[in-house]
Amino acid sequence: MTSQSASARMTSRASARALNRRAARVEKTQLLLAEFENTSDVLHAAEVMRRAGYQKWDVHSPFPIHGMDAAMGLKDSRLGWTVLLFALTGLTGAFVMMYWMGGVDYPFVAGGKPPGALPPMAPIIFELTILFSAFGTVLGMLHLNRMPRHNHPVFSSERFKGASDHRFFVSVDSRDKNFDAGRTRALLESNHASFIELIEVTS
Amino acid sequence: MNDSSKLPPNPLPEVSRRGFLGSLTASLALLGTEGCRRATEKVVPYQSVPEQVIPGQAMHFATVYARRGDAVGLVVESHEGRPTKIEGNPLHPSSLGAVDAITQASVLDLYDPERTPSPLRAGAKSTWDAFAAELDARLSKHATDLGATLRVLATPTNSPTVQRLRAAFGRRFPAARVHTYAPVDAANVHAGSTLALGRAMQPLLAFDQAKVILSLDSDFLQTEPGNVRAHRSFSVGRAVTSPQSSMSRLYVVEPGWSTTGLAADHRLPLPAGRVPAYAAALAAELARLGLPLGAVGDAAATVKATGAFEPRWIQAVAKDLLRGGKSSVLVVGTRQPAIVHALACAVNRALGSEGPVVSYVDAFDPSEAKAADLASLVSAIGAGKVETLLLLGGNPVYDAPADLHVQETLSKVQLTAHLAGFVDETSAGCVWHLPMTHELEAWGDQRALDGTVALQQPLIAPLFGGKSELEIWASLAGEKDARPYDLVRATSRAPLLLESGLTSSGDGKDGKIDCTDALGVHVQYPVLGFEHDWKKALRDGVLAAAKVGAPVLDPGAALALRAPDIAAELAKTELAAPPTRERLEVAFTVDAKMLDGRHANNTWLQELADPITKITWDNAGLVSPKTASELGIETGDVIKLSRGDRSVTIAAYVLPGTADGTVILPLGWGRTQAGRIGNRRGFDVFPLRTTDAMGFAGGVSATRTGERYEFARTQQSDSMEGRPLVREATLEEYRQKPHFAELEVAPRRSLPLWTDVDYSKGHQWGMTIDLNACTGCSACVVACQAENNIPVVGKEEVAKGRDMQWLRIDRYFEGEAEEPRALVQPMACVQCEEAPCENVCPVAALEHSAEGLSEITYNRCIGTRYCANNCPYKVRRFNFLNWHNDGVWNETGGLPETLQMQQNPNVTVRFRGVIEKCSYCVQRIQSHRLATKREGRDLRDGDIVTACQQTCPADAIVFGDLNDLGSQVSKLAMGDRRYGLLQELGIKPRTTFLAKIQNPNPEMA
Amino acid sequence: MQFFSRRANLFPLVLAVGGISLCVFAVAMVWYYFGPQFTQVGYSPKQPIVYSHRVHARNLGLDCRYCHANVEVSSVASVPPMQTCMNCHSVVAASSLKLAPLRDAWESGARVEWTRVNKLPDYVYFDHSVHLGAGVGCVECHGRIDEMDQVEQMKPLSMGWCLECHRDVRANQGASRFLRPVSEVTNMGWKRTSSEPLVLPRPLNPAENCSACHR
Amino acid sequence: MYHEPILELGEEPLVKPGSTLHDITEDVCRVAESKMPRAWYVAFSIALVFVAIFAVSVATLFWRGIGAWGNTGPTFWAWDITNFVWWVGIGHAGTLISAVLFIFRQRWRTAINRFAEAMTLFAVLGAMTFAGIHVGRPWVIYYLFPLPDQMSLWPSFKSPLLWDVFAVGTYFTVSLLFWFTGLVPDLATMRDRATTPWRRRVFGFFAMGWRGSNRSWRNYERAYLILAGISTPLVISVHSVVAMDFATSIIPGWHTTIFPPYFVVGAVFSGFAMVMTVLLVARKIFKLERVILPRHLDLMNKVILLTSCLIGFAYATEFFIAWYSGNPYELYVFKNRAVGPYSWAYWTMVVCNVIVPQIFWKKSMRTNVPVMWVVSILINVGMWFERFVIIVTSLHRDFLPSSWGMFHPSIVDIGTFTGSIGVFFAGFLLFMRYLPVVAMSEVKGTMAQADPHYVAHHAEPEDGVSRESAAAALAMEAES
Repeated sequence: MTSQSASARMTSRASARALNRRAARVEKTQLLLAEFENTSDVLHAAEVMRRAGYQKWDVHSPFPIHGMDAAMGLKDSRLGWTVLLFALTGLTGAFVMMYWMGGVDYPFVAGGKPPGALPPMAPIIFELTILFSAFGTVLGMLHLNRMPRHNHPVFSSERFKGASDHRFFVSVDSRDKNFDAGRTRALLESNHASFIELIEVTS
Repeated sequence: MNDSSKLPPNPLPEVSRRGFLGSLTASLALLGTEGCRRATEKVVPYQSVPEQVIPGQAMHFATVYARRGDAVGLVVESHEGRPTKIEGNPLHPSSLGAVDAITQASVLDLYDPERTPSPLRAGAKSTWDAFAAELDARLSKHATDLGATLRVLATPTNSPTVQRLRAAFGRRFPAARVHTYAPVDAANVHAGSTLALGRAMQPLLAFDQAKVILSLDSDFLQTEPGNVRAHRSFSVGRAVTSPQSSMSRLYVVEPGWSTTGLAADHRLPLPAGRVPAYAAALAAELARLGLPLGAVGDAAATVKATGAFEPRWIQAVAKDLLRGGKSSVLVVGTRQPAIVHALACAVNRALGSEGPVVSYVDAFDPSEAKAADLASLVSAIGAGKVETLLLLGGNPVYDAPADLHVQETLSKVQLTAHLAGFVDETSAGCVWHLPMTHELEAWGDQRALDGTVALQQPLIAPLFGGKSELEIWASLAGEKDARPYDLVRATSRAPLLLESGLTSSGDGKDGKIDCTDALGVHVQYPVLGFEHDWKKALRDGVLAAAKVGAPVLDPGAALALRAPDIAAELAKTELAAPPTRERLEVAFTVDAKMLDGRHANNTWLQELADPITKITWDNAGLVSPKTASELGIETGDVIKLSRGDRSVTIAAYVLPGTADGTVILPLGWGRTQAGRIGNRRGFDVFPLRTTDAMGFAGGVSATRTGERYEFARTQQSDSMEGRPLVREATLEEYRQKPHFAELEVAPRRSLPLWTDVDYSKGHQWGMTIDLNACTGCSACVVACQAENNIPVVGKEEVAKGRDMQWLRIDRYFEGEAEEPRALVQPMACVQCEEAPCENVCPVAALEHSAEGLSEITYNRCIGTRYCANNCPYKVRRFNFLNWHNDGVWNETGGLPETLQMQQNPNVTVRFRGVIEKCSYCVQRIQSHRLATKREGRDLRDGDIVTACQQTCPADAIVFGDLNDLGSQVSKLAMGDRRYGLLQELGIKPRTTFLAKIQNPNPEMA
Repeated sequence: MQFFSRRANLFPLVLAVGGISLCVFAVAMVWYYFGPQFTQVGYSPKQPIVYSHRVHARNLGLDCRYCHANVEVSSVASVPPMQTCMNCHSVVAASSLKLAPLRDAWESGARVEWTRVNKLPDYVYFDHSVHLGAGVGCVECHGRIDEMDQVEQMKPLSMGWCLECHRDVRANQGASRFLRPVSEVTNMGWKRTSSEPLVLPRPLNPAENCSACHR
Repeated sequence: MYHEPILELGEEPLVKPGSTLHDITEDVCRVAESKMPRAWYVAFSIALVFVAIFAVSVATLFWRGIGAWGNTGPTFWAWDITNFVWWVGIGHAGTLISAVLFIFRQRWRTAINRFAEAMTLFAVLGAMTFAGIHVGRPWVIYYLFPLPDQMSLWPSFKSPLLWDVFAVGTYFTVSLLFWFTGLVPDLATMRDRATTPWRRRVFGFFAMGWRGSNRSWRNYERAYLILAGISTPLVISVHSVVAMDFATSIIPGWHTTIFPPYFVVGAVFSGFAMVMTVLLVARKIFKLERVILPRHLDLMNKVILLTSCLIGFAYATEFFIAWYSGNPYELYVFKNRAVGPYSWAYWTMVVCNVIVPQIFWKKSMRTNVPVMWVVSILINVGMWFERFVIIVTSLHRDFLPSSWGMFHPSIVDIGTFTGSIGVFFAGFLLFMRYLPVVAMSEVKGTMAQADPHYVAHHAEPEDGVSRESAAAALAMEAES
């Protein structure tokens, strides 16, 4: 009971701190959302933005667009390393567990095989390696994407719903050093943005 | 019927030593739960501990168990006053340490909840006092007519005390008559010896001295009296220790398979009715070959029998018998008519085997049972000459010859009282039913076949308040206040004194007994001496060397052979013609489990597979394949057998090796009043059995009723499929190639994936099973069941293949269907060193102990059954249901509490959903190990004896330490006949088999 | 429009912190409350007759074996028969009220139902005699019985606990902290004085295979 | 980094020509959004009946014990493990279609992988159920897991059965993760289309705030690739381990090195068949002809044909080795399969698994929906009998003829088996009712419009604009 309430208190304090931080960050910022009708336009726009040296911006699409990473100048995903780490944990963990349980803590002879024999461990070592890698992959992905994040400025736009259907968006954060509401809007308009809106992000 | 209210509240004071007190420290179930922590468990101490009792330690007492003119000495294990296990008494001549299946199972009868708790008058609950009163009234009335209308129908007795009391009864009521009847008796034997030797005598055989044995329809190894003793000496005569050793040869001529036939080197399936003809023909041949049979020989030569015999079975056998000379012997079954016994007697006399092999002992019970005796009673009743009839034991209504109509007759008697353990068919027809005590509940004395007298002492006060036959006789003899204990003592005194060459007189009240010795000198024998002998007798179970009617060891000299009488008798016997399709023969066979039906309510015996057919919970009409095809029937067809106006219906079972034209009808089944377990199991064949055909009958017609019947067998397939399972060789082959049993298999090339476990140190338990000794008698199966709390599952579950016996006996047929050979192989867990079962258990419930036991921990088992699949011997059993309230106990509302009292407290009672198997009786290993630790000594070879080994009458099973080179088991396991079944799988079985050796007669080929 | 408030973004944090602490909590609870240390140790039911081991074993200095007579020869130590009590109490404190139930039972022949305190798990076969013979003192498993007015279970009596001793003795033989001279097994207060390993009558190899206890 | 290759010249389209991105969204989401057709309710209520049967059967089983089934000595395993292996086998199609075909860049998988994955989950659930209830004492099944307890005893890692626990457990978990990962973008679509607040909340919750951001897509695609990468060996290992339950034993007919590959192929075979059975019905009921084209079915049938031949080869090999090994016990077991008391089961198996699928050599058969549906059913039957034959006919006559026996199923056997099928379909129908049955984002990725170089100068027609123009555009593209 006690430890439960303790953890509760702890979380509430943590959440408070987190809130303040967020509040500070999103204080009076804006988000420019430009809508495009097809992949080629948004790809082109992305090229332009990159050349214009924007940093805090992103592209939204219902499916991954071929060549977009290059267009945005994104580097390769670092996910692989996380997975490797988890995989090794699973592998060693499985071996250590089985060797300790069967060979050290309570050794016994079954079927004339010596305790702690290696061959029968192979399947479980393999399975646990896979299991841990799988968790590593998903958790790693979520972490790199800062997910889950249920509340995000872009959701304030009604039109943004198209982003999961058949529309394409470019979003620019006002905290980007190159950001200028007017110029950025012009830039995107000149690149076949079919619709542009400015989202006020306030707490 | 099975509620515990029946249990007596407290034991009688004088037997409190073994009294049935609330067993100490036995947890009284869980009496509700106290708090959330754990259930409270009560401990109930004794008021004061009975002398000798050490709670937690078993005690053993010697007693004796009467059995068809023989008596088997027992040592009974008792836990806090509960007899739990029966073993043989090594000091007793009819046991020599072993007992058979039926005796093993008899402990269960003791706890049968359906034994009647009180006397019944006309079916209503009554009391012993009421009966005593009514009986006294009767007796005083009979005092006037000297008992002219008083009759007693008893079973043949072995008890000197009972005899003494019968005599006293005779003196009290001179005009009264005592009739005896038993469905299976020795009448033919005694008639035969009377014919041949002029006295009713019982032959005693020393098979260990015999070289050539010809059994004429005698199942001396299983169903004949003295079977255990015979088993023992037979196995000695067959023992093969080295290629040099010789062994006896056994010829068996019998209508249907018997355990003895199973052990034969040559077996001739012959209708029972043809055996006399065969005996005569053989005698004639022997005479022709120069055996001095005199008149008998001539008579034998002249008798004409229709239908010939295979020449080799006459000539070769005769030659062999002559070659054997003094060590050749003919043994005749009780079923065969007197003349055959007489012939055998004459032949044995001529061969000279009387003395070395055969000796005779006087029949103990002069009024030895005969159907005729019962017939005379029936006619007396019919004539209204009987007013009072006491039936002491027996069950004539069920098992009397059908032509006597006993049931109808009983109603004509004013007062009938039946002393019996259960309200059986006979009790139902009597005015009084009197509950009879179990052998383990009563004082008594029993005489073994060879005359040795053993004391029967109770291990427990009568659970259901019964009285023994002895007590009834006491009251009939006017000694109704005497305690059975004193009566037995009184009887025993004489032989005990005889031992010291004295004859008693006086009662010893003054601390001395006046005696006269052989020379007539008067001496005074101190009671102290008697007390000492008596105590010794109680401890040993036998009255030292005391015998009642000692055997005639040299009959040749002592008893003149009445050859002319035999010849005359032979001349006028007409010999049965071979049976035909229309006129079949039926042979009534003593059942290896039910005997004459008295064990019908015993679940162990019901579930025990028949040694030959492997049928459980049923009997069957056994027919040969040829006869079956002639009659157009197959296994499972219900047939109607008619003889004159009598008929029975029975399900047929086609069994190769049965004599053509004969239907084997096992007795003792189809009871209607045996109890919930025994009722309507199998088929009652007594309705076909009449006074003129007690053994077998011809002229029987068989018709199909069209019904089908399902048998529950523990073995579905009879063939070895050409696999090297039971390995055997003839004595000759063995001498050529002593190691014949080992297979030529390529040496196992195992990759060194792991280093083998080192079993070279400490005790390494192992077992050998000598297939040459094993006869398949199945005593071990029941012993295992009793020792290890193995549940019964019932017919339906056995049929599904869910039988639970840890030890089973596989039986295979070899050779062509006309003359098949049967091979048996006891099979239990062989404790593989590299056990496939252990590898696959996911929860570590199976491990291998440092002493080589393949261990299973029931309470860790989760029941994946993977181990059972992976066991190549299929010896692992699974508790598919809760066998204590499902299966056979489903309708009886669970395993009766009284039966739970039999269970061995040192073995876990397994629960639903777990695997179980043979553990080499690990509880015995443990108790001995602990004992040695306590006493600070080492285990010696022979300290630990497994239940199966202990009871095996043939000494086929040997258990011990393989690392101890001196131990019997390691010698055998290194012997030349040894082989490991399926060891080619690389599993290193610890139990190994010793190959079978047959000793065929080359001339028979 | 937003479906979730901004607070919803704390979800991952809450999940991580809350989830982890919940698991820790659950494990801790099970560890403590499901273990024999909680379920068994300290069990001290009221007995039908108020019998104090303190008085008999300590103050009066009766040896354990006076009442538990068979403990050296049998698997069970066995609760003594009433006869044993009456040996003394027919004269000593013959009229004490406390002993009324005993006397009544003794005279009426009624059975006295003691409540078992030290109980091994089910399906275990344990033998007192060999343990005493090996020099395992009563106190090792029963605690200071001689200081109890009402008997209480002191040790878990669980399989793991048994193995602890068996393994220690197998490894250390005479040096094992669980052993004492056989003469001292019933001496509750005995303390190991010298650091010397005990001289054992014979090398001990306490069983660790299943069938030693489970049959 | 790997991208779905886009439509190449001359390549047949993977969705009905002329469909727009929005059409896909519409077609797929409609299924989960609109009211279910009559057929769904009929099917679901039937399924529920069998769920009830399952419940009753299992209750009986727990009340009386394993004896309520027909299992007996020597067939200590029978339908229970047969069903277990059967369900695991079916469960393999999902991950295989998703992962293996993904690795091999079989883009046609996008139409069916969501189905297959869902099927995997429910099938593996069924398998785990049987693994759980087949033990004699389910209430102590936790002995199987390496948990510390007062017995200080651990499970025995030598037992293939324990390998199974880990293998199947892992397989289920990974499949779940894989399935869910693939679902996230589509959940976002559902969220964005949601009309009622609670749908919004639920879908929104599980969509985890997916915004289709390209920075996320980058990690997402990598994650998906890795999952596919590790799932592929997993699929193979899992059924190999299941096969080892038998292969590592010493029972003739079980102790065979061919088992692992043979079982894996069998799993693929039965899995595809079951996908086919379910898919065809769903395609009809939910009018998914636009995304699930005859071409997809054709390709699946080719896989079925291939695996069928491999299975047939395995059967033949077993017999050859039984003879070639010269092991009398082995040889007997196989003779007994073909001509023994269970030969009817054996030949049913051969006909359903090897003979029948051969009709797929004809293209017309491969695209004939009724035919392939019947065939797929037959294959399910055949594969069930394969497991039955392997387990029961091997056990019922092994080394010692004395312990030979027969197996007869009890009513409870039948109840648990048919009931488990009901549970499977109930779950599956619920999945179709509430979740996108086709991976929209993946399908869209395969469409012409996904290609940035797709005729930029005339943009994708607005919604409602006639589809002909789009078709024309597509045609032009194809010519140039």
